[in-house]
Amino acid sequence: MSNSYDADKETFMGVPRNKIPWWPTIDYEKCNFCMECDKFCPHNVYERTEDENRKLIVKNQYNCVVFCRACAKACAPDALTFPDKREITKLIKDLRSEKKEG
Amino acid sequence: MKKKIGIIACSGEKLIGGTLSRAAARIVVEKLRPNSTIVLCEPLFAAGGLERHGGQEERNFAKEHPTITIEGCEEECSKIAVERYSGPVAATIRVDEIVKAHPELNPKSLEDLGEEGMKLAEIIAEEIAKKVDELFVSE
Amino acid sequence: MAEENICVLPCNGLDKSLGVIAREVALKLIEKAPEFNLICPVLLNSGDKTYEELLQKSKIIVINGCITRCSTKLIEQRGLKPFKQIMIPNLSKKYNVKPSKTLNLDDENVKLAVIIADDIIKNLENAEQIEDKTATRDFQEQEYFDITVDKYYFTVPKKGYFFNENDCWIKPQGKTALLGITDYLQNAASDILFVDFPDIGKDIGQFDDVGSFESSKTVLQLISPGSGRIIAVNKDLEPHPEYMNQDPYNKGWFVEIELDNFEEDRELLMNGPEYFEYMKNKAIEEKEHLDKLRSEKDV
Amino acid sequence: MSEQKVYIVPCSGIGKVFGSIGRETTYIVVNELERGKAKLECLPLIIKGKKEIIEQLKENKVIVIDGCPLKCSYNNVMEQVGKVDAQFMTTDIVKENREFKPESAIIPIGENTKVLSQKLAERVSKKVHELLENTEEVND
Repeated sequence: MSNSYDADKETFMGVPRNKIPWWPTIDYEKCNFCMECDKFCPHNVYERTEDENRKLIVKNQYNCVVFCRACAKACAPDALTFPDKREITKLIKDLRSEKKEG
Repeated sequence: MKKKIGIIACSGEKLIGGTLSRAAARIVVEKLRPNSTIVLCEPLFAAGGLERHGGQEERNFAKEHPTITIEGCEEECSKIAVERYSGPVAATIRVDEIVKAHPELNPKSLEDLGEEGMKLAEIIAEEIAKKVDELFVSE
Repeated sequence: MAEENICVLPCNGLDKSLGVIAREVALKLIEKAPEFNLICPVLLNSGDKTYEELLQKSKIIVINGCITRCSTKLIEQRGLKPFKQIMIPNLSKKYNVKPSKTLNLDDENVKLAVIIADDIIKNLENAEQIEDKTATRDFQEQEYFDITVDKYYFTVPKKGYFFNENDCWIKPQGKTALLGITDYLQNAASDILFVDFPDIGKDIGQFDDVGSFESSKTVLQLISPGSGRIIAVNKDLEPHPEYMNQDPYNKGWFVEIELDNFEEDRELLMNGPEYFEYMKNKAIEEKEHLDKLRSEKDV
Repeated sequence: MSEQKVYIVPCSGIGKVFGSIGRETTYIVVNELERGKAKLECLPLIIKGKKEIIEQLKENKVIVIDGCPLKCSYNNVMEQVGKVDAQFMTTDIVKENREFKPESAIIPIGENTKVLSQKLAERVSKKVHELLENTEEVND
């Protein structure tokens, strides 16, 4: 059963989800693999792996709800970063206006 | 669209039957049939629409969806509540009868079922799950 | 500055530069405002009684180095409420100054500590002026769309509110606007127990996260549908967080902002009917999906 | 007059962990802290209108413990019995102890849930003493 919505069908604010680069980036220097983020996220963005120094990866990045950073708030070592919201908003606006003209 | 099945457990506090019915209800809703069942809270159901979010939704749900009641003893509070506020009950599971059918398993206490008690709760949960499958059929 | 005493309680995070910055901010604060009382977290945590009486009758500023929030916990364990909670990670992001790699702070970090200390003092002064401006909001009757999915009952106001796809609303009233969460989002959170407000005076961009609310199940953030500046927070939510569950569009409002340019924000938002459509499909489709995920996680 | 008892009626909710805190608190008070003085009573039976239980509650003291703002226990005991001597909300103890956020598990309950129930039980047990003390004055 695929854990993620089928990304191409999904849209966010009228724009295909897979056109919006919004997902968490893990800083493996800081991350202590406490897994709080994975326990928190109800959309299964993260996945635990056997690989010793990468025990957790971002697997279904398009499951991540655009503009939501709640998992970063649960991260004590502050190892999760997200894109700048202003840039993403601007990108969505441009994609929406392109769609109108196109 | 298949209709989810309502599960109402008697929340009896004074006998092991109540604890067993609660445990069985949680096992069904969390582990055995999470996609096809919804737990309804008996006191809220019986207490009725006190506020906008009160028991009204629980009662309306039981009107439109088949509902199974799990009874801890002969008082059958859940069944009476559903019949009074919503309508006929799809099925009733009598925990005390299942307990009698398994004399080899006796739960520790009503506060703490202990290992044998949890096994009994699982047997009851399986019984409920069977009933759910019979009812969970598209209209 | 109001006469009653102010206490400053930094965390003692010595193992992380974020903690060392927290300590530095406290020292800078005392330098700038000697009348503040500096509380030593180690002595306080040892159960020693010296501070008890003072803490009871003061406004307490807690300074946390990271989200474990040890200073906040020290205060809450005594049944007290911090007057102001300073979170160093958020501020280091805000002023985008990276915490130094080593434990002795580089000048960037020391400068950051000074800025934060000044921020706190400025904030204290204007917090007092804005504090009394939070008038209780009287809400008139209004019409709602509604739908029941399984046993959950969702409503959406038909007029006057605008929504983003993160299920938060904005209710513009001239130059200012109220922000809050929708019935759908309060249901996803279930019983809300704690609220954490942003600072008054904070500038926010559209879709910035503005404070958070916590239930036994999860911690969620309000993602602002509009841009502007925080001018008030709904203080009633601290003793009564359940208002967000019971009356999310009225008594459960979260913060008030002064609007920058609502016309521009409006372009990316949905009105009542549009949001109701969006939420209907989401409630039906996602509920099935989330049930599956939740059941897998518990197994 | 037979020695007065205090009946505790938890809200028996099973949808959320707050109902379990009320139940666990009642077990601790009835089986440990106030053994013999406090007894547990079953809300569904009261709602159903079981005569002998309602009479019993009328002649003794009643404490209700609710698990959410809908207050099924408080509202129903008031309706059927006509009086409530003391009421508690489990969400209050949760709000006062943010560092012991209860796990959402209901069967079995988590560690924090047990700690919160113990804290609430101590508070309820103090109330049981209070209620029984002023009955003694009434009797002398």
